[in-house]
Amino acid sequence: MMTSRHWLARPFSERSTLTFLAVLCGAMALVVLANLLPADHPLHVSTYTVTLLGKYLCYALLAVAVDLVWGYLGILSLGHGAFFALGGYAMGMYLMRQIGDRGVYGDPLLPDFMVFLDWDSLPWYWLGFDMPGVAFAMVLLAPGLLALVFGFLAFRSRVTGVYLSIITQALTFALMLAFFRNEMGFGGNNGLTDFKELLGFDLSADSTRLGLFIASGVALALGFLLCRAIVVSKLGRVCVAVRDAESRTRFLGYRVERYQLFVFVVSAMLAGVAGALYVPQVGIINPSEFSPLFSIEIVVWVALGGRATLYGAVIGALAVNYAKSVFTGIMPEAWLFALGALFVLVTVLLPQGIAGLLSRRRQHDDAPNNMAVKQEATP
Amino acid sequence: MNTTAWRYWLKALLLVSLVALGPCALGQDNAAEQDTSATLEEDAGRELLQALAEANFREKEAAIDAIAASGDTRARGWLESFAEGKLAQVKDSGDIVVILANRGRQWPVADALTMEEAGEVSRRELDRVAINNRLRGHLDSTLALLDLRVDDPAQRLIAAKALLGDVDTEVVESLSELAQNESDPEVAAALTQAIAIHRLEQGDSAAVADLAGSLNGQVRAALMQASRSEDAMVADAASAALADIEQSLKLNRAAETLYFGLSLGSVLVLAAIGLAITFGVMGVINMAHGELIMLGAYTTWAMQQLLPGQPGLALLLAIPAGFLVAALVGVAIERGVIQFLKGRPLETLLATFGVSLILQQLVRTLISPLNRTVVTPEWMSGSLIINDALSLTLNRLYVLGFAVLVFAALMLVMRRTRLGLEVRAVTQNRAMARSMGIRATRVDILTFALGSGVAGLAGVALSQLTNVGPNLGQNYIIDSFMVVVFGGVGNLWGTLVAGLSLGVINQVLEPWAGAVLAKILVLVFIILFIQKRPRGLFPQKGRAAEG
Amino acid sequence: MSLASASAVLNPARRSLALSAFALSALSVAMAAPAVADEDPIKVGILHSLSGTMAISESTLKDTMLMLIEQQNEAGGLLGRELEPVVVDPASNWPLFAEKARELLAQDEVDVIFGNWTSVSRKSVLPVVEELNGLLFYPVQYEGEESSENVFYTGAAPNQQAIPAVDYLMNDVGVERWVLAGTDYVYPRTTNKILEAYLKSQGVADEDIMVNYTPFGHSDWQNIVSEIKQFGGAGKKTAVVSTINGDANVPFYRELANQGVDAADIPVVAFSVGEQELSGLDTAPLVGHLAAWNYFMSVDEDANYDFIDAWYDYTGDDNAVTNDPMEAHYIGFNMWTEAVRKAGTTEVDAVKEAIIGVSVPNLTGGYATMMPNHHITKPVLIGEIQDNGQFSVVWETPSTVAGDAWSDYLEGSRDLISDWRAPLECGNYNVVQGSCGGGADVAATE
Amino acid sequence: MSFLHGLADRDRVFDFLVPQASPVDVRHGPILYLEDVSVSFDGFKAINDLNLTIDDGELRCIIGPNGAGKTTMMDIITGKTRPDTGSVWFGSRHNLLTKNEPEIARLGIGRKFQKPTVFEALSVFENLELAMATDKSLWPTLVARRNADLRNRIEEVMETVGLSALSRRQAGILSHGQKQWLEIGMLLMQRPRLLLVDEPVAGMTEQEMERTAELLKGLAGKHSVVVVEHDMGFVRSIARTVTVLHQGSVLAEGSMDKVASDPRVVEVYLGGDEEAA
Repeated sequence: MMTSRHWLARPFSERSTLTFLAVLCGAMALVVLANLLPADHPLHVSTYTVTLLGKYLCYALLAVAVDLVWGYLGILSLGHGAFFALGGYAMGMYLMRQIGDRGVYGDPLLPDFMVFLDWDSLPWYWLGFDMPGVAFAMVLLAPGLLALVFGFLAFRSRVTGVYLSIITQALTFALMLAFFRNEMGFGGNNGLTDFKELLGFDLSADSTRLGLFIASGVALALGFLLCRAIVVSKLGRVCVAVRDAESRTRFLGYRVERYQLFVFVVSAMLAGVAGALYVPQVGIINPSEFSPLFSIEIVVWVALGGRATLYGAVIGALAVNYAKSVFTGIMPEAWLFALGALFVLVTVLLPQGIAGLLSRRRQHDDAPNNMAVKQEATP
Repeated sequence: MNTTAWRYWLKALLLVSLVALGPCALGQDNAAEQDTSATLEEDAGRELLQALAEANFREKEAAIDAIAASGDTRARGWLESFAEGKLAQVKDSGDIVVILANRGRQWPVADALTMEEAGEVSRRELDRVAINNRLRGHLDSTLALLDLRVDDPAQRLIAAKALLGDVDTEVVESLSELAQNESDPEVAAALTQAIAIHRLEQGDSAAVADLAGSLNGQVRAALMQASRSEDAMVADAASAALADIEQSLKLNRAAETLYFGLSLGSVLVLAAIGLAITFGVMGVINMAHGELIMLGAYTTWAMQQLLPGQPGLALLLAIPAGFLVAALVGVAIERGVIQFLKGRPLETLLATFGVSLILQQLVRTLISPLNRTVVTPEWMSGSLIINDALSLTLNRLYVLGFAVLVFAALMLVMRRTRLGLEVRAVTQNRAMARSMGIRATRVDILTFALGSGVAGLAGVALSQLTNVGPNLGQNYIIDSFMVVVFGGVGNLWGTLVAGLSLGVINQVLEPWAGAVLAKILVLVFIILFIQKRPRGLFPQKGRAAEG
Repeated sequence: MSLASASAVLNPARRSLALSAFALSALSVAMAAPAVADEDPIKVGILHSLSGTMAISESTLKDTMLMLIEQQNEAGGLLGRELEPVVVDPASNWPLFAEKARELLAQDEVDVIFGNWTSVSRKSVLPVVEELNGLLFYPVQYEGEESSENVFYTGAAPNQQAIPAVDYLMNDVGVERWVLAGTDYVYPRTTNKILEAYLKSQGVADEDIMVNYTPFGHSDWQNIVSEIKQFGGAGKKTAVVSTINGDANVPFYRELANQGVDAADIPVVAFSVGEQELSGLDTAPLVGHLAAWNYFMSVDEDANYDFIDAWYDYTGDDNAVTNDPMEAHYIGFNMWTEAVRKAGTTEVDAVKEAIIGVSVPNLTGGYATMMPNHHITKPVLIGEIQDNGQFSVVWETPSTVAGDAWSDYLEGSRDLISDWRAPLECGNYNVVQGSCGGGADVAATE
Repeated sequence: MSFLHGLADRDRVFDFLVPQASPVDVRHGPILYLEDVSVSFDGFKAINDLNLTIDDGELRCIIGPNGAGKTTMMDIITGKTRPDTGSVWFGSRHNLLTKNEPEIARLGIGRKFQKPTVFEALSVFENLELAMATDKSLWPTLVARRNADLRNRIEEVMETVGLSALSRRQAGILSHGQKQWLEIGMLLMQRPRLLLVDEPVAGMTEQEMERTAELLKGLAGKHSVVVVEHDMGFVRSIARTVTVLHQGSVLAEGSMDKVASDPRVVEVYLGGDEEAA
């Protein structure tokens, strides 16, 4: 048992976590080195690929966040895209303010979309986003607060199972509609785009892209460690207890709603960080990230990778997105067939996902895997 | 000015000829008997048509009047073809033809003078006789003037109403004459109103008396215009009449909003009720539900392709066909996917999400990524007119009725049949039901088929309201889930009440908040409502529900 | 992070994790495979959604491009080289558009891209095309307010569609009261902004303008149509200017027809409804409603009939329709080939320079010329819907109109012009201040 | 991480119910006191004017036919169901009707469910660990370490319920009887003043039943125990006082022999075809 150390240090005594970190760091180092090779070298990895991988890493962090609430707490959130997008918008607003007077209208204060829609001043909620400190805090706070309020209401009233899933979906759907509205002042359907620089670094420079890739990797590693630390603590075991027998846990004297709220908020903030790192790499944030289908897709990554393992979520996110990138290029008309079939086959044939396939034998304290216990979703 | 004067005379001539020829001169009913006396010389007809074809838009009105005034029995046919944009001139010969079908490269035509089929002509050889809205309006009132003299009072009424707001000085006198001789009181009233509008326009404040209390849009428009008049007497009289009308309009508008709400609600109920069965009864979260709806809609399209020219029959046949197609696909989904996921309800969500992607792309690949045209049959087009201010759109009225029927049928199935009993038994306690000899697997298949089939029915109905395309299902899946959850999972009544009330709430909010905000507010309302009642409007009761 | 201890346990790494590591590195190697630079074919990137919500509109544009490329190859290719289409699917996902544009330019090294439909997808692709110095031909009518060195706008700017249409309604139909109804996104917003300013400059009062926005895919139009009816019942001739997008149109027109709003009472003039949208509709009840485009399939010209026949042959469907964005691609493609011939190379900078001033025939019997602001000249046609899903032209501009990148009716862009020729070489030159870069320091001084 | 600390602090501010802080006051006799409690579901009176008193240290058996309201009564005591009328006191200080489940649990009322409910994905050790009476608020749980105290206590309890050899076994793969014992073990870890035990021997073998009887008898005295059971033989083997519930209220109360000879009880058990399911 490794519960003697500081709670944040506990994951370091787990072999699987260390292996994961080593693999992640190793692969990233390889990519970075390969990118630094001269462009005509056969092993050169183009910046395009690096950015693409950076995007995958953001998705992987997002998947880890979803796995934390779904795999360990049993809350199937169909609205995690909302937290991801809120983090992304916070970052996008900062990047927008950084454009300054380099927009097409040259307005030093207002973003272009506000100029041509005749806004005469910056809405109050845009204030402060020119300061990186404020903006980065909002990356955590915006999704965190939303999760806090929403979770407080939902968990207090013991909304569970399918009901919770559906109202998380309603949440992200409502936000999507709201952000589509141009009156909201977030650029409507077009969202925020045409970013120039981040913390003074030119976003189109190769070195910045490499930096963002590394930052995404580091964020993934840290996020993974934080989740791991939570999962292996007694709190993590309470979560599993809540997942498998919620009312039993309550009768043991745990205030289940607080545990749910805590983990939900942490997960939302991680998703926000993922969104914030995602935006400068893809160059746009718009309301389609709030789309319920995107949130479902995230859940599918986790299911495909294997729930309640955390690293399974990472594998799932990387695998699906890589497949998507490849298929949309080589079989543009038919890739949805492949993707759809993949989801069906994995769910039916691989209930434990890829991770389950990789290691059939698992120590129970490493990853509680008995998911079929809780039947609460069949009311 | 010159042309206006000319038009004036032509119109006068037309009216004189109408009066002279008596009530049936140009009326289509009796036209054939009179053909010897009313058919022009070949050349004259040709000239009239060519004048029409070669005139520019401003000159065409005169050409129309000339044709109408010619007294030729074919005039109405020509003008109607013209109104439909089917009149064309062959480039080389200058012949005027009627286009019979205008798809593809070669178009079949008929000679406009003889109405004999004249074979196919390349579309490159044809110059269409162009028409625009102004001409169409002019044609309408010209034809309406003709129609005022037919025998059928219903047709006369339509014609009289069409004249509201379209009366001008040239015709007013003869109209007054017609109104006095009119035997049907409704037609007479409509004519009086039409004339009163004209009088009001001329500044006659006494005309207001003839218009007071009418809910007709044209009347109101005329009054509003008059209320802005510089003549204080006219303005005051019109304003007073308007205030009265506004009062009764309010009531009508409230009724209209309620109808809109119920109609939207019925769509939601239809879309959700199948889900209420598969999701509520079986606990399967079927993300492909939307695609089953889509299949129902495509079935309607396919039926209409199979039975060209009979959209109504095709639609009726599509009801069983849509049910079957969706039910069969549903069975395939149940056997192929869902049966392996017993006891893992949340995972059915993932697998069926995959299924929905496949079905969507299948339709895109096999049929087309483009929307398909589903024709609304004649008997479903237009409105049921309650009064001048309140009319219920027929297609939505049918859908509303259909939703009620489907719901009633489902309740019957669940309450009165063996299947319903077994379904309820399996829902309550699977193991117990099985031990009592109920074949749970069979019940599962039948339940899923039933739920899917109902989704197909929803698709048939939706094909009359919205796009039939690969994205059809996606637009309804989230709403459907909201309705089911709001109503309370596993409760069909809940779904009905939830769907209708969400529809009404949405429509009441919409004029006030706008479409987007209304939708957002409804979603927020659902989220908050679920906090208050975590198991929906009508929660399942008892120990079984506690889980 | 203690990496030392991490490496210490690397040896007995568990199989599962080793595999996941393999996955990540295999992934990077797979993507690293450099595209072999083949001198031979000229690569034409096609960036249109083939799945997702936009597939409905965009997939025909992909086919149009494939047809044009096929025709060009049959005619001997370009510069003696074969054209090779590179099709990717950005799946109606806006960030994916940027990624796929990058893939086309950086990996596949295409010489030109034809693509995009929605404004947001263009905005998403724009920084990538500029950064990697690519060429993008954008074929759809749009809101203007943009001029990029690397983008050629072959669709209509607002002054090539919206304003002439309103002029027609005002002068020829006598409309006095206006409903501006649109989907809530940037194109309708901007267009309506411009139209509002324009209408007011023509003396239309505030209370005679009603603006309404609906979400994408809006399907329940009962209330709005009823409001329009009420608004139109005020005794003044009323028209609806519709910038309603795509899927929302079918239920909108259905509701119009069923509530008995016909074109003679309240005509609707649409900027986003073309032959393709109508093909999903029973148009009989819609006869007489209008659309403003730069091309209609029904245009009586031999060039047009040739194009339509080729399209029939290509699709194998004599009921297939053509539409305005297809014509825009036709023009754009011909302009590009012409410019390549003129420049003697597909090299981007040379083509960019050569293409300004290039004139090619359009399908409506005239010529389209590439202007220095990267917009083209177009005739404006107003058509009325016929019962066969086609439009009949009721009005057209006497001559072609050059596209304005910056609207004269918007506060921020009134003083801006775009000219990509030397010496200006600027997309947003402020003529008042005499400087490039927008220069709207109005807000700063306020 | 300051945010997390913030959360934890909030948690502590509201957490005024640490078990030791407010002991159960039993100086005035009964530890559990139900008076005039009624609750109905959809017009069906599940509990009807129920009066029940449990003394400190008592072992009480409650029997009654299906639908008599036994489980509902448990639900009311533990805060899962709120009665329509009546009052429920724990000792003379704590009004249970104002508290939610975790609060009631922390006061020292433990409950074993009818269906054995253990955390199947966790090991026996972990199941017991979670049940341990300790600070169960958020932050302490996150940073909690396994100290010797905890281990000793868990080993002690595992000894008591006979699961020592299975410490690391996943609870999901235990036999039915083992799960029942584990659940009782979890109750013991809570150090409750009052144990509510719902059908502890359902599905047990004769041998297991005997063991369970021993266990429960051993608990009485130190704890107050309320056992709901169907198995008359088992009830007879452990009970001192038996309460018979019928249609939501007390039908009879007294020693086993006394109630068994009560004609009303016999009527309910033998001729009870009018009972609501």
